[in-house]
Order: sequence, then C-alpha cells, then structure tokens
Amino acid sequence: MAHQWGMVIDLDKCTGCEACVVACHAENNIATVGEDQAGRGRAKHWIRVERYYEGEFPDVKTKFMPVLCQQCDAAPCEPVCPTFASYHTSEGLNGQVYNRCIGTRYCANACPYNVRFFNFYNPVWEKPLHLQLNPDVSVREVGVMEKCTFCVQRIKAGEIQAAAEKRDVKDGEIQPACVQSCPTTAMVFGDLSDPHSQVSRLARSNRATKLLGELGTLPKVTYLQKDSWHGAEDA
Amino acid sequence: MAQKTPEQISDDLLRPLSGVSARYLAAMACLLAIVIAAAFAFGWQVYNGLGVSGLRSPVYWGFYITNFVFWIGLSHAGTLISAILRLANATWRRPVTRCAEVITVFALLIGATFPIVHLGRPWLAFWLAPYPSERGIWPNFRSPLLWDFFAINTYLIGSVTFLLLPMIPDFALIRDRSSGWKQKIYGAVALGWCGTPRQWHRLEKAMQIMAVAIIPVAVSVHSIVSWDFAMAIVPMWHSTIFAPYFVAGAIFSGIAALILAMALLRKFLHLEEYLLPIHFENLGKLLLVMSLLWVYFVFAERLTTWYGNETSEMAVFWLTQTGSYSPLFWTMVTCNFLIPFPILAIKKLRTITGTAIASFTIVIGMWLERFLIIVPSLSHKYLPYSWGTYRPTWVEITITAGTFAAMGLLYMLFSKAAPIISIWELKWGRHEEPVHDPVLARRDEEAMA
Amino acid sequence: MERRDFLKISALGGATAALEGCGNPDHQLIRFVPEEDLVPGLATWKPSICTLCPAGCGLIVRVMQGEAEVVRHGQLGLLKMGLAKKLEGNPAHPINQGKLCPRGQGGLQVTYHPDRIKNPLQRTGPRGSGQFQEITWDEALKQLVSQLSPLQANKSGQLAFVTSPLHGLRKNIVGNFTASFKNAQVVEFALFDGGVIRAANSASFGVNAPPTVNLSQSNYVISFGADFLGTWNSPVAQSIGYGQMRQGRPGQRGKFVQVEPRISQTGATADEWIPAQPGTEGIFALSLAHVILREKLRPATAAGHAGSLIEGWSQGLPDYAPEKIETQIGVPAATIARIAREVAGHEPAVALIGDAATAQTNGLFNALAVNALNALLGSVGKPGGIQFGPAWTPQVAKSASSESEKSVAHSVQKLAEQIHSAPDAVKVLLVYNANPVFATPATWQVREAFEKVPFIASFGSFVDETSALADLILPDSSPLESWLDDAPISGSAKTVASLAPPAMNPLHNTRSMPDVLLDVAHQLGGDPAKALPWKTYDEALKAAFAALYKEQGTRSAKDADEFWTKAQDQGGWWSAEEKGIVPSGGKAGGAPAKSAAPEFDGAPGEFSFHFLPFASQLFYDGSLAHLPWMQEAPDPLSTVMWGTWVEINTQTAAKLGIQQGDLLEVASQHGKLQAPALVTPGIAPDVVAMPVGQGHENFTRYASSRGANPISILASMTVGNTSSLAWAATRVKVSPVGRGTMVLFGGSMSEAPPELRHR
Amino acid sequence: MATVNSIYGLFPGPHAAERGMNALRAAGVAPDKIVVMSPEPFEEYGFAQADRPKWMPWLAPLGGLVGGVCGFSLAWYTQTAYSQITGGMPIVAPWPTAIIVYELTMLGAILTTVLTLLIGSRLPNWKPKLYDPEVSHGKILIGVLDPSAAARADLENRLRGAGAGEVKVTSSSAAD
Repeated sequence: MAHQWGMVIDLDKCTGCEACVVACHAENNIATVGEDQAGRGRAKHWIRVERYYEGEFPDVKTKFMPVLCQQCDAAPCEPVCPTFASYHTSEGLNGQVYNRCIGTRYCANACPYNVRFFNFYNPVWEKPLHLQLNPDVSVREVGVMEKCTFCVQRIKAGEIQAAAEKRDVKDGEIQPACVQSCPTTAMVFGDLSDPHSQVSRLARSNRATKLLGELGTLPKVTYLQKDSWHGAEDA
Repeated sequence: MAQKTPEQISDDLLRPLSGVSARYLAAMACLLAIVIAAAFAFGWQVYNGLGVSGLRSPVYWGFYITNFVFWIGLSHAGTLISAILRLANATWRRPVTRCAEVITVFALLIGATFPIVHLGRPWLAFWLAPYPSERGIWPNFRSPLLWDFFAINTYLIGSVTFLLLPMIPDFALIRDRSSGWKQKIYGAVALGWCGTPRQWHRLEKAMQIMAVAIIPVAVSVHSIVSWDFAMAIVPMWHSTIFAPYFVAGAIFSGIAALILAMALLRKFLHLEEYLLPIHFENLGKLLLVMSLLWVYFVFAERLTTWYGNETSEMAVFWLTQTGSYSPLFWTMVTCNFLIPFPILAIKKLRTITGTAIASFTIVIGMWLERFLIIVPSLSHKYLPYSWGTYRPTWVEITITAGTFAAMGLLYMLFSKAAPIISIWELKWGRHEEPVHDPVLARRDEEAMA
Repeated sequence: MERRDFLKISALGGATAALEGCGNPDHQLIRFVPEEDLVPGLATWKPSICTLCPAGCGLIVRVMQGEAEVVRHGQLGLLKMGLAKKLEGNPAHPINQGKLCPRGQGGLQVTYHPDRIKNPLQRTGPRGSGQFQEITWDEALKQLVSQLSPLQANKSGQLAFVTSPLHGLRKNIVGNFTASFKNAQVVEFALFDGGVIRAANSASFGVNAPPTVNLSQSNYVISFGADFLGTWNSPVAQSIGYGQMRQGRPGQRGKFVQVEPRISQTGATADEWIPAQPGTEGIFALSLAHVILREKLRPATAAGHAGSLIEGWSQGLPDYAPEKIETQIGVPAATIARIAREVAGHEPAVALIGDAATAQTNGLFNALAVNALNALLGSVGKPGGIQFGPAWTPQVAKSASSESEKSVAHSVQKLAEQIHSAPDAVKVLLVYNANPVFATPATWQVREAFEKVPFIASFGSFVDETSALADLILPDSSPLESWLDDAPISGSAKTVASLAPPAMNPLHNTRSMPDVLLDVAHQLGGDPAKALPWKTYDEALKAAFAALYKEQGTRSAKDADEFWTKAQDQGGWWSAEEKGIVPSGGKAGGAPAKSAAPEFDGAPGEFSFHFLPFASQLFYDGSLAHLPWMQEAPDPLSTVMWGTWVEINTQTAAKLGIQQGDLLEVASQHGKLQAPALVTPGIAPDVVAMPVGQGHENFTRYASSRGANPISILASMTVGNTSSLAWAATRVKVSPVGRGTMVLFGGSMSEAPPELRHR
Repeated sequence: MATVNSIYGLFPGPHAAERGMNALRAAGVAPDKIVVMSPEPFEEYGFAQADRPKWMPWLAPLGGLVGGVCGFSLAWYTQTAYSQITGGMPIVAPWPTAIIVYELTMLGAILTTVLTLLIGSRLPNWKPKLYDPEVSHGKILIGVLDPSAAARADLENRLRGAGAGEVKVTSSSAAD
C-alpha cells in the first residue's frame, strides 16, 4: 500500500529556535524578499514557529508552535483550484504543481492554516547566492503559489534508493529538512500507514491533537501538546 | 403632459442619436483618460507582478474581487428587474427596461474582467475553459471558479440577447428614418424586420420565455458568486445565508444603479416626458423593500455569529463591529439603510432627487459591503499569529476607478448608438382600448375626409 | 518611467520574464576545464565544521556539481565545480549528533555572499571610508612582510593580533606566529566570551572551562539567565539533552525553571519563569542553598571547596534567608523555598548560569554562588549535572603555544588604552574574525585607538566596521573552502578533535588565514619561520593528528596515516568513552567571596530602566547580520524581521503611553540610540531589552545601517576583576519620539486576543 | 424594393387599418394573401391576430433538456478524463456537477428561444419581398399579395374606402 507520510511535532520539546525555518529556506530554494516586501506581508516561510504570550507579568506563559502545511487528507485548498495545480498525491501529500498554477490564490484563502505563499514578484538571488540553489527543487516564477512539500524531493530520493536496493523505506530514513535539523527532535517524520513507525506510535500519544482539527481537514501533522511537570506529586 | 403622437415620440427618442455636443465630448475625454490610466495600471501589474498591488499573506483577495462581486451584483439591475416587471406586466416599466438591461450587459462585462485582472498569471486565464489541451489537463469542476465561468457566460449570453431582441424593431425604425451609411448599418442589424404580426407575436413570446429563463439564471449567478466565498471554511464566509444574502444585495445595488442611471439620462438626454416621477416613485418603493431586506440579512448574519460565539468568527465579527474595519462597517450601514430608509419611506422625499441621492449612497454602501465581506475574514483567519491587514495601492485604486469610468463611457456610447428607451414598446404601451376611443376615432374621421 | 519600459509593458509578452531570461551574460562567458570530476545531479556529503560560534558543531556538506562564475588567472569565465548546497549536522559528531541551529544552517550563505571580498585589497581612501583597490596576493604579502620584518628586530611588542577566541591548531599557529615577535600580544576578543564562567569554574573546580551540560539525565534544571537553548555555550548539544529531559524518558519529565528579568527564547520554554531583579542571581542561588541547608536536605560539606568560597557557607548562609532577601530579589520567599525543596528533591538537578547573570559587575560572585549550589546538589562531574570534557590541545610546537597562552592576557579595552597612552605601542595590528569596533562600547574608544595604529591588516572576508579601518585586507577563504579543525571545550564529555578538509574549491581569489601566516612566516624567516616550520596548514594539521594518534587514537587506526584519513572522512576524531575531568579542589586559598551587590551605571532616578542587551538567536553577537536568511528569519519571540527593537513591559508602556512600534529613544550616560518598541508581558517593568546584532554602519548590503547597536551605548564596566565587559550593568532612560517602523512576521502576540472573546 | 405584385394601403391608425382588413376580408381575399405590417404590435386589434405561435413555449424546455444533457456529459467526461482526487471528494462530484448541468440547461433554453424566434419569424431577411418604410412613420400597411389583375381596382377602392391614406401598387416588373 502507498505510504502515507505524516509528521508529529512535540510542543513540549520545541524551543522555537528557528532551525527548521532556515533549514527549509536552504533546502527548498525559498527566496528572501527583503525588508520592504517582508513589511508588506510577502515573506515566505513554508514553516514558521508561531509564538504566543498568555497572561500578564509576572504570570506569563509562552508557547512555540511550528506550523507548516498540514498535508490534510480533506484539504480545503485542493478542490477550489480550477486548474488542478493543487491536488492530492497517492502518498497523501497536497501536491502543488507550479506550472499549472494561474494564481487565483483561492487555495491560500481556503487554507485555514495560512501556509500557502504567493510569488508576488519573481524571486531574486543576488549573485552568487544563486549557486546555493538546490537542483532538486524547482524555483517558482512570479504569479504562482508555493507551499511546504514535506520535502517531496527527499521522499522521492529515499524511495528510489530503497527501490534500487530492493527493500522498503526504513522508518526514519527519510527526513524533511526541518525534521532533520531540529535540535531537540521535536519533529518526527514517517509513514502513517505503518502502525509501528515512530510517527504512528507518537501520533497515538494521549497528548496528540490536530491543529484546528475541529474543521475536519484531517491534517497529517499531529501536535503533542505541552506537558506539565508531575514531579511535585512524586516528590 | 400633452399626449404625444407616435411621430413625436420617435423624434424625441431618436434625437440623442444625431450629433454630439461639446459637453458630451469633454465627458467622454475625461472618462477615456481614466480608463486608459486603469489599463496602464493593469499593464504595470502584469509587467511587474501582482506585488504592485496591496495584496499580501493572508489577505490574498482585495479590491479586485470586491469589484468583481460588486459589478456582477450591479448587473442584476437590468435583466432581473426588467424580467420581473415584464412578467408582472407592469405597464410603467416600458421606458425603464432598456436602461436596466444596458446596465446589466455592461456591468457584467466589466465584472467578468476581474477574475482575469486579479490572476497571478492572467495570460493563462484560458486554462479555465474545458477543452482537450496539449497539457492533457481539464479544469477542476469542483472549483467554484469554474462554476463562475459557466454561470457568468450563460448570464452574459442570456442578458445580451435579452437586450438585443427588443432592439430589432427600433433598429428597423432608425433604418427607415435615415439614409446612407447609417441606413446600411441599421438595416443590417435590423435583420430586415418588417413588423408583420407573425414577427411581433414571436418577438413578444420570445421575450416572455427569456424573462422566465433569465430570472433563475440571474439568481444562480450571484448565488455562485457568493459560493466562491461560502465554499471556503473561512470565518464568516462559510455560511448558508450567503447565497440569498448576495442575491438580495445584488438586486438592491442593481435597482440603485438603475435609478441613478435613469436620473442622469433624464437630465442629459432631456427625457423628462418619458422618465416620469412615477417611475422613480415605483422603483423607489422597490428599493425601500430591498433596503429593509438587506438590513434583515445583515442582522440575521450578525446575530447568529454573535450568539454562536465561535472564537475564529468572533475575531472577524469584532474586527468589523468595533475593530479596525468598524468605520467602514458603520459607513456601510449608514449608506445602505440609515440614509436611504427615511428618504424612501417618506412619500414626500421619494422624489426623483430623493431616490437618486438614496441610490447614490446605496451604490457606495454596497461596494463597501462586498469589501467588508471579503477582506476582514481573510485578514483574521484562525491562527492569530498569521493575521495581517490589507491596504490597497494606487494600482488597485486606479483600476477600480477605471471600471466606473468604463461604465459611464460604455453607457454614453450606447446612448448614441440606440434609443435608450424602447420606442415600439413605449408606443405600444400608450395604446388605448379600441372601443370608445374618441381621439383615435376623430383621427380616423380626418383620415377618411 | 522611460519610454522603453512603457513599450515593454504594452508588449505584455515581456511580463512572462523568467528568472534568467535570454540575453544572460553567462552565455557569452568562456568555460574553464573542470578541476574536479563530479557526476552532474549526484550529491556527495563531505564533513566540515561550524565556525560561527565557539560550540564547534560538526557539519556534513551536501556538494553537487554546479556552474560558477569564477576568475582564473585574471580571466572571468564559467567553471563546473563542486558547490556546497546544504549544511546539516554531522550525525557522528559527539557535540551536535546530526543536529544544527539556525545560524549553522545559515552559514552556507557566508560562502556565497554577494559582498564577499574576492581579492586582496589595499586601502586607497581615508580610513573607514571603505575605499579599497584590488591587488595580487604577491603584492599583498610583500606589503605585510615589509611591515612585519622591522618588528622582528626591536624588542618592544609592537605587533598585536586581535582574533576571535581560537581553538585547535589555529590557536597554535596564531600563538606561535605572534610569539615569534618579542612581547607581541594575541588579543582574543568576543563579546560573549564566557570568561567569567571560566574564571569561576577554575576557582570552584579547578577547571578553566565552561561546563558541559548533559541535560538528558537531568530531572530538574534551574537556569540563571543562561540562554542555553539559543546562544549560550553549546546550544545544540544542550538542546539535544533538553529534548531528552523533557520527553525522552517515558514517565519521567524533568522540570525547567528559568530565572531572568526578561523571557529569553530559552526562558519561553521553561515550566516556570521567575523574573528576579538583575544581578541578584547569585543571592537567589545562595538563598536556595540556605533553604536546602536549613531543612537539612543536603549537608553543607557536600559543597566542598566550591562552598568554601562563599562567605558564611559553613554557617548555613544566614544572610541569605529568603525572608531577608525576597524584596531585594523581587521574588516571594515562599517561591524561593518551594524551588529549593523541588531542586533538592529531584536528583540529578543542575543549576546553570550565563549571559546577563554573568555580565553584571557581580557576575563572578553570581557564578561562584551557582557553582556552590551545584556542588551542594552533588551534580558536579555527573551526567545530568555539569561536567568538564577533556579538550584536545594540539601537541605540536607546544612550547611556543604555551608562550602564546601566556600572552593572551590583554583585552581589547586594555589594548585600546595602551595605544591611546603610547601612540607607537602597536605598529602593526592583525585582525582575524573579530569586529571589536562594532562589539565594544563607544567609551572604550577602540575605533579611535585603531585609527592611530600605523598599519592594520585584516583577514576579513567582508568589509565590516573593523576591517574598514585596515590598510590591507587578506581575504580569508570561507570555512567551507578551508582546512578546518576544532577542539570544542564543552558540549561533550568526550575528547573531540574535529577535522575537515575543504568541502569545495574557493569561489574567489581568497586564501585561508593559517596558510597566509605560514607563508608570511616563511618569507620573514628567522623566529617566525622556526616557530612555523610547515608549508601549508593541512601539513601542520597532519602533524598535529600524528601526535594525537600517538597519544590517544592507537586503538582506532593501525597507523597515523590511516588515523589521519579516517579523521578526514568522519569529520574528526573523538574518544570512544566519556571521561569527564574529575574536578580537583580548585585553587586553594583566596578570601571567600562576599555577597556583592551589582553596581549599575546611571542613577536609578534619572535612568529608570535596566538596559539588557541579549545575544540574538539569529545574529549571535552581530557577526551573522549580513546573511539574508538570518535577516528574514523571524526572531523567535518578537518575530521581527530585518530590523531591531526595544522590548518593554506592557504595563510600563501603557503608563508611558507607548504603543507597539513607537520609536523609542534609549539613552544611557554614554550615548543614545533609537529603535521601535515591542510591547510584551515577558519582561520586568523596570527593564528594557534589546537584541545585539543590528546597527552595523558598514557590513554588506544586507546589514549596513539597519537598526541600532545596543553595545555602543554601554558603560565601560567590567565583571569583577576579570576583563569581560559587564554588558548588563547599564541603566537607561526611555522616551518615545514618534512612530518607528518594525517588520513583524507574527500578526498577534497572543493566541487568545480580546477579539476572540464573547462580549 | 418590392419584388412581387401587390396592392396595399397605408393606414394612419389602427381603426382605419381594422376597417381596411375587414374590407379585404369582405372582398373575399384569402387570409394567407393578406399582408399586415405595423410599426408596433397591435395586439388589441383584429387585423394583427394572424398566426400566433402556440408551440413556441414548448421548444425552450426541449432545448433546455438538450443543454442539460450536454452539461452533464461534459462534466462527467472532463472529470473522468482527468481523474484527480482533490479534498477527498469523489471524482465525479454530484453537487458541483449539478451546478454545471443547471447552467447549461438554462443556456440551452435561452439559445433555443433565440433560434426559434429568428427561424420562426424568417429573420434575418434583408431583402423582404414587400415592405414600405412608411411603416416606420406610423402608418399601418394592409395589402394583398399578387392580386388578380381583375380585382385590383376593386381592392384599391375598398382600401381607400376603409381610410387608407394612400394606396400603392407594386409589380414584379417594377423591381428597383
């Protein structure tokens, strides 16, 4: 059966360090847009670490929450696209075919997570920054949407490798750039169709929740909520 | 007013077609300038990319889609209104219908350009059309944008024919009353109309059927426009009230636009004896009803949201009630209800000027309504971290201004090309019953002598 | 707009402008014969080392064939060459075990930065004007040699080598080189140098090194100001342990308490945030100790020598009873007592101190106090507590290197004073990988001092505030283009000797600093040539690893050569087992530390706010502000992009009528700056905080004249009797001066803003 | 202009026209030979009652049906021809398909109506066999197509008697 790629993010481990954000930029040829454009809300971060303060001094609680494309099974972004630029792959990813995109931006509006980003201008890499571009990832021209792909290029590479070696993909063998970089391993990636994979096991945790799960988008990213300290009791 | 003879009527109504005044040319020039500016702005946008607009994450739709909804809404002036009046066989409609239908066609043409104007890659807009392409890709029928594609095209074809069919006899009239190239042109478009009973009967029958057919189309069009939003699970978009809400709003703004257009035509084309206070009076009553209906819808929408107290919706709710968009919201309420209601409700005030003023505020108010439906919801969508606010740029403002100029421009051109009031229908409307009819009888006697 | 553009517009075809349209000059360039054979599209991973902060994480570099515009023998052309595409942590490396922080990820852009210095430069305009002309390496080296050779003769130290703190063989090379000039001085400079902690540790435990913290075993972590998950010490190693501590052990989750006046990125993840008054961290720690002793949770003797350094320890620290000092700390006594019981009740527990807590005038006392607390908790030298990894010191030319060790006494401040006092105290100044002009208070007058130096040569890859003053710039190759080695002193209890050959050929006409030094030494002849007998740096490295093989690696390879090649393949050598240094008693004697209250510059009345600069998660000490990825990545807490800000407490802001984004003027006794306000609940009402890193006046197109530099307005106070700057000891006044511009990525500070509530 | 033999009178108003029609009927002219042309419809008058289209309303729904079928097959074919899953919806999604079907149904009905109108009323027909521009000046034309030579004079008198402002005679020879 086809893989169903999924991710678990443990909010109790996330330190908001932004390593995933930069790793994503490096892996996926995401152009920086500069101060002016960033100020106009055009900064592209396929993964972002949301930060929330609750309460007033001195009783302040802070929360970090990495948010990336949730690769929903009932993705609101997919059906609204008139040209099938946004569609569902056999491995459960929300595919985004840049060449088909005509830039209605309907998908971005329909997405409750705001994880789709639009190329308002052609991306620019001032030479020789362009030499860093990852040849495995296409650059996106002006007027098309782009989004987190779960590093589909890494997934494909892993699958091809496994096929070449006549074996199944090993659990943890494939890691998106963000997961790979995460210093606290707050993020785990794997095959949800395999009940024994680490990601499946973690997804069954009692801290497991889905982001905006009530919307019924069936995200394939599971969040493990912040835990609390039990020490006081067993002390 | 003295009973005009059919000949006088023809003369009056055909007068605007001959010759242009300096004032007319000046107005044309101004409007044309604005339209060209808008065209330039669009070129600028295509050349540089959509970045020249104020759009941003997460507000990916702004002025353009607002204009789209607004103009499509306005287009319900005509066809719907005139169709309803036709079916209701309201005789006072006769001088009104064509003005209305013209608005429909032009508003629709303008509105239909925006789905293309707002595209990131407008040069690929044709990918929406279902045809076996070298790309091997068919459009996605699950996308409301495709529904739009079909609905708007149907509506456009329908309303264009709805406008043109009754114009044939008038073209014939102009043909016979002119000479040279003018006669040739109008002769061509008159299709050789002779006015035999056979033709009259079929024309009337056809118009009845069209009227029946166009109403459900019009309703479906604006329902589908509303579903562009209601299909997305966006706070305060994903609502069942949207379709009727939009349709009502569309008719509301449509009537307003019609009254406004009529008032202007009456003044500038000297149609004082054809567009009578009674017309404004009656349309004013209609407008009053729609205004009340609009308030009812707004209240229903707001009440359910507030009572439901669903956090993500409340964010948008308060944003518009008391938040950064509240000034616009309350301006909208003022324009759509607080000002028009007294004017339209009090008979004394329901004059031509009165209704025109009310209509003017309503047109503004309805544009604001479209904007307030689209932007606040997007700017406060679920995760507070990703909230953002939208400011339009000169490009969007210019293009928006351009659409209004284009409307005026097209209307002025039309008024020079064809009688803005259906002459034959008007004359027909003035027929009295053949029995006990002194005037006609006397006329016949004279003829006998 | 020009007519041409208009035509382009009217011909909308031009709108489909692709990334690189036709008419791309690349296509007219000649093509060089590739210097290496690579399979197109095939990625190879090469080991490397992250040099962006002292942690010394191991890297693997994804190298793929690409086509670069390069200059070869004066001719511009296209060359198919191996290009670094992505950096990842080296999974085998004991420090970061395959993980990496955002700065490490961004290091890639150092190599490809558009404003990198591509050739040796000679100053043409006046100093600081940034006007240079390109010259050849031969000319450049000739100039440097001609400046240095006179110094060999005379006996007074007139050579100063200002460098970032060095590890591994580079330290020896620079040390030996400098030492070969009489009384010349190496001045190691870094804003966040950890000198205070090293001093404290050597006093308490006899180890002059920062601690290695393995949190994976800890059950209770209390951190006094240390941003140990972001920038402090070895953040990646500590983050790995932190993840384990939090959720790595089924049914067992450690508690983490952060004591600091402003919630740092690390503090944001804490289970409990305790905003103690700045500078009272030591007192706080001792107050915890007091409760532990009072309630007999631990015997006073458990603290051993570390405890004996604290006055009144044996008496049970009567002066530090929570009730006595709660007002001074600003924390309820009950809280202190509870924390004390918790920390004592959950072994292994560890207390950390760093950053602002050690950058107070009483920072050393604070550090000693925390050391004592750790000792009392019995968590010194234990997994889950603080350990001291045995660092690798290359065993080549030991004598000279120890000589250099000796001379690394001075600080940039002292150097500046010297120059100001005696104009020709320094005739030649060499600068490597340090930017003291930017990262020191204006009151130190480092710029003015350097301007007095007759000749400055910089090894900088970029024109920054310091190298702008240089007469000669000898551009260093980027780390990925150089032979690298490192000897991390913390982060792992293993002995680590990192090693990496260049991951790619140099893009530009640059040379690695050690190679240049060796070359210069060779040309100088005499002592320098003797001190540095090697032709190239890798030769020296090979010698060093041969020595290491004899000493340690005999089990891991059959001979030195195999050891050398294996080390290159896996990114270095590290001992199989963790054997942390057993802390000796430390330096005996010395009067026990008295409770030292922090001193602050500026009268509390007029200067009503503590000014708290903090290391930026993305720019570190400012040395990474030139990387677009770092500039555009949102700061973890403020979410600011491409700029700087001043954090101020919500209620305080309300009192002063300050809105989010208002431009604030922050004035100390020594200078003032302007930055937009970020109103947050996560900071004490009498503190304003500001990230270090922005405010470069001259540091590439991306960082120049962007934001303000908090260091510049600091008072010139040092920590205790160390040479470290007490960068958290300045008080400021704050006044709004209009609207500022601040680019926030985050739309809302709170997840449940008032809008969301039923009204 | 006229290319047929005919005799017709131009009447100033409907009453006269009515009388003219009655006159012609009285003269025993076959109804299918009588020509009526008016500047506007005169539903209320007998002379304008000729051939009403009872069947027209039935064609529109038929056209609608055709349109609907086309719509459905188009939707069905395109969706299956490029079967892509989106949002977990079925390949042939019933509700959206219904919308397409609906729109094309209405389109079919509208187009059919237009066609029936044009075909039914013999339009376009730029060279009518018999026409007189006077119609556009308010006159009502009542006449007889190729009357027998014998009857002409009689018809002319009857038309004048009924009140025709003027009576014209055209002959195929008098083609312009």
